[in-house]
Amino acid sequence: MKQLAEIMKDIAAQSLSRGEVDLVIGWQKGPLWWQSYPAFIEGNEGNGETGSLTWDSFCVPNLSRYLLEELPERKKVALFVKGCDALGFNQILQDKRAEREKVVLYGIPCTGLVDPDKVESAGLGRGLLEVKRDGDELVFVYDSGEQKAQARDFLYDKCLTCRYPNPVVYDQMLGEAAPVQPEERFESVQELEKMDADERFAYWARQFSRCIRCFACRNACPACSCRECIFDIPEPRWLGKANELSETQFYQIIRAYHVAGRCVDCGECTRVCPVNIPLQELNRKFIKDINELYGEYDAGVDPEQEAPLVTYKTDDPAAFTES
Amino acid sequence: MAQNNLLLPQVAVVEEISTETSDIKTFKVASQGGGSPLEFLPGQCAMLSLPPVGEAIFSITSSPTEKDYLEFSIKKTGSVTNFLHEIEEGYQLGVRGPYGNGFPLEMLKGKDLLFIGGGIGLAPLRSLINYCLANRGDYGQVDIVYGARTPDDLVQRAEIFDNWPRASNTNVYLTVDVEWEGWDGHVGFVPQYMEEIGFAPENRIAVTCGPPIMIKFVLEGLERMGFKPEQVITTLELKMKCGVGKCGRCNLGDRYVCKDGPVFTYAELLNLPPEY
Amino acid sequence: MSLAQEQAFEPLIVAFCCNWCSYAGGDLAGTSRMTYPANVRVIRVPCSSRVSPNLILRAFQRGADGVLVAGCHPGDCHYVTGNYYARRRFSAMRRFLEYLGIEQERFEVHWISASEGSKFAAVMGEVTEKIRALGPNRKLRDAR
Amino acid sequence: MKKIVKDKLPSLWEQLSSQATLFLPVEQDGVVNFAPWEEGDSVNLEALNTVVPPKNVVFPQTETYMRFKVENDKLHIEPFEQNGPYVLFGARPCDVAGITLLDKVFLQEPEDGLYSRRRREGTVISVACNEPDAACFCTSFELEPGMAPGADIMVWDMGDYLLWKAQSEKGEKLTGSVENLLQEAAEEEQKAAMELKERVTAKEAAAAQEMGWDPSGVKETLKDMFDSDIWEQFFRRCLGCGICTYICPTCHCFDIQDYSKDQEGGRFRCWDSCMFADFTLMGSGENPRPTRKERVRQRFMHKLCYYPSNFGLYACVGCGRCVRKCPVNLDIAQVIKEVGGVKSGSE
Repeated sequence: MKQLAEIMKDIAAQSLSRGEVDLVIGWQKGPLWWQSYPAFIEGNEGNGETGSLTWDSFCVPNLSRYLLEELPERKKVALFVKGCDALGFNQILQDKRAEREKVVLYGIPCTGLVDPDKVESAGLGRGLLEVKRDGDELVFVYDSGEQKAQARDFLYDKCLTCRYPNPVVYDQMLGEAAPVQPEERFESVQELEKMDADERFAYWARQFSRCIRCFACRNACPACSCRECIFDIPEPRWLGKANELSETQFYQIIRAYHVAGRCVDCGECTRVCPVNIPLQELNRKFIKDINELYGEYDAGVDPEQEAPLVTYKTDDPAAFTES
Repeated sequence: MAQNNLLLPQVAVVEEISTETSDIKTFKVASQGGGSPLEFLPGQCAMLSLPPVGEAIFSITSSPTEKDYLEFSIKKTGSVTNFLHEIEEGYQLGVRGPYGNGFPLEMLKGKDLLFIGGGIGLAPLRSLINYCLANRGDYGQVDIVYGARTPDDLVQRAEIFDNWPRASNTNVYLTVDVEWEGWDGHVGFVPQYMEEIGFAPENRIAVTCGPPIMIKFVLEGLERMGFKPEQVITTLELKMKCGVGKCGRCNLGDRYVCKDGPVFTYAELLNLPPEY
Repeated sequence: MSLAQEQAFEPLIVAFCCNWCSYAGGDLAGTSRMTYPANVRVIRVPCSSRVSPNLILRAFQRGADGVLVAGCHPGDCHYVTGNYYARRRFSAMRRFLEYLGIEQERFEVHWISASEGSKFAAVMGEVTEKIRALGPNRKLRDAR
Repeated sequence: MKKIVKDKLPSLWEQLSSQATLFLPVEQDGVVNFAPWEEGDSVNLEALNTVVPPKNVVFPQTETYMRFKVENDKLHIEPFEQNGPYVLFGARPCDVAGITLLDKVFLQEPEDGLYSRRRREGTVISVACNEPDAACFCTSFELEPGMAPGADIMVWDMGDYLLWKAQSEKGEKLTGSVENLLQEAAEEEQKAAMELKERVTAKEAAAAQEMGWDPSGVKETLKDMFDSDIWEQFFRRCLGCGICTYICPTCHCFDIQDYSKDQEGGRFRCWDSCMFADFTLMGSGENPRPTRKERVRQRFMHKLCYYPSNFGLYACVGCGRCVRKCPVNLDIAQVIKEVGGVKSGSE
């Protein structure tokens, strides 16, 4: 993966120095092993900062979402997109919150990213200096030496079910296509569907009771692109500010509904949730049902296609008895 | 029950509501048993509570010399103020306060005073103007420059047209932003008008309140006229919730506007972040 | 629930009715002197597609035991296509609420035309009885 | 000093919860947070830090303090309080330091009655950290991972038993009430605990040294950095969510709102976040902090410059929560390092 990082640095330096773009969004490495965060490099040749760009198993934040803030002030922006980021980008296009011609996309084939919580739970976090990817393996680097393990055991759950590891949209692809081998993604949804109503309610009530209403799930979502969010509007105040179960249910139901048919299943909501609410399983319920009722649809694959809940057919089926 | 729940309001009654402009009304509020619900200084604020709509903070526009009530001049801008504009006389609401530092009365004593107000910004100034006129001997000349967008947007008409101009050693200069049928007074923005009239800075304190953009130009104008930052006083308006310097909303540098303000000299403001 | 409570339980149903068909259907039921349970609170909306999920959830938060959306039959929308959109959206919503543990019967959608006064009365009666059998809803209610 | 063998902890939970509400670090779906203990809860005393600090015990996320009713055009207002004695067991020394910092805000004049009553009614038992992790940097703020001076009782995990030391009158009283479960600690056991404490502190301090963190001068440096370009490199990646503020032991901003049904309801205060777009948005539509840049700057300036200027201490205890949980790694440790590295005037 080092190699890919070098290509990224070169290409960023080139496009900035040639004046093709006035901003490059990539990732930079923080001081701790799990920290790879969005980096914004601008100016001619990036003021020498392009060398700080990185690509490793922790470059998980979706960069396309930043276009909502950055694009209006820029002539042209380049960014690196993994498969999920590319879907997010297309969704932003479909929602008319970005212009394709103002963006240069460098595609990154992604073999899955590492969940720091899984590393910690396996007891590998203490004294860890660096985690390197070597094919199907991870190399954990400590002062005392190295340790190897199967990468798959440490990937984010969302990566294990990823169906688009390779970007569906790009201007230039960096590297060979990654293998596509997703696990079944609706398993958890199906498990929940098997429960009875009261069990399901108790399950979700327990999850929601942990919600601290930080709005990270909304703010990380590439489909949550409204200029003014309904939850922020003071008048009328739809969402009460008290951390009460009923209000949290309202928040989480409406949040999921607002992205129904537009959720690209990138799983960022689940990743950023500080209290482990399986939010992706809410969004996936909508995806699964829409697929069943109105035909298979993958948000973010084709920005020209209409999202399923903003269109209809006259002979659509209904999930209620029509008479 | 806690004896010192700072956030608990007392019930008060809206005794009188007068319409000032199309979007400003003045509310006279008294305790249930009569009399002012609070003792306060000019420039201080109070939190008005309208369950279930919520609370909002307003500067008290009446003078502390009026002991029977508090007055608030309130413009329709948000949920609480919209609701306030719908209520009728006799309505009961909650009051807590007073909050903030108020105008530095000691510093003003013996000085000539220049008041510069715009629109609803007259509200806090009015409290001080009436206080000074009630204690006329303590202050020198009083000049009041006040303007609004149109003549219909001028508030406290009885005072600006009649009471204040008749007070001893007191001048009132009115202006409106745009030409208006039936208005034969001055037309032009408040800051320019203030400079046109011209005020010497010697032994004078300027007190200003109005929309942020007006304040900006007033401060520049005062500087040109030779006023030092220490001679200029303004009152800030930020979103506030608790009123007691804890909820963090009106934090400005190491100050809290609800507690350490809302009245600041321009000299003090220069040392604070420009986030107002 | 004890028997006494069960007998005392009167469900509260909020029915969002489209102005052009279902609300008119309700009017017809009224002028035709048909009776339907007083448990139903009718809220007139311009179109079934105007009913946002916010309104449905708010009704549950504030004490509804069941919520009903009623609109024109597909093909008869006053705005031509409103109820086609509504059909997709409420289908997704209904399944989603069920996924969260809200019994399906608590959120219903019906197509009732302006001429179907008797259907209006019948639907209101059926919905009320179904909810009565289910018992009070506490699941999304604001308990404060 | 006393000790309690770990086998007796379930009895301790039972006994403590019979005399007061007992807050313990409870694990649910892989998340450890403080919660009122109930039989069957899975208590996790090993987790280094709960996700949400125990500030929600002394300053609940949502706290109704008033009820109102409008009847025949008359407004009735009544104070509302729902509390009573509680024991907070398992707060880490950084968490206790966080509460001490909240005290400065809420107990200064005018004293906040809701808060001060909660503080009076609670007994805080702190558990020392034996193994701080890479995100911990409490020693940078002159705190010790093995010692919480603000706690009523200090406890050290020594493997099979907890060493127990009352540090205040409240602590003595509580110790007396569970005497039946405690034993006297031997001299060498006490010595072992103190050695452990020193070792842990030294280790963390050394790690901080290596990372190059030194906040001591930052409060002065920042005074001239309001207009610095340095904020540019931080704010762009901020998502504008409230994680950092809600999981911070020292953040204390709140909002006040009403809820009602018909003509009755209540008023509550609830946590709010300076990271949110509407935090300073006024009814007029004006917003003195309109973009993420001003908001990010405000958060760090408040912790590292404004609060210290009022109270003499940094509003950060080095617990590392923002380091662990910020989805884009915009944490205070990095900010301290970056602003500390830029001398005033060199921008």
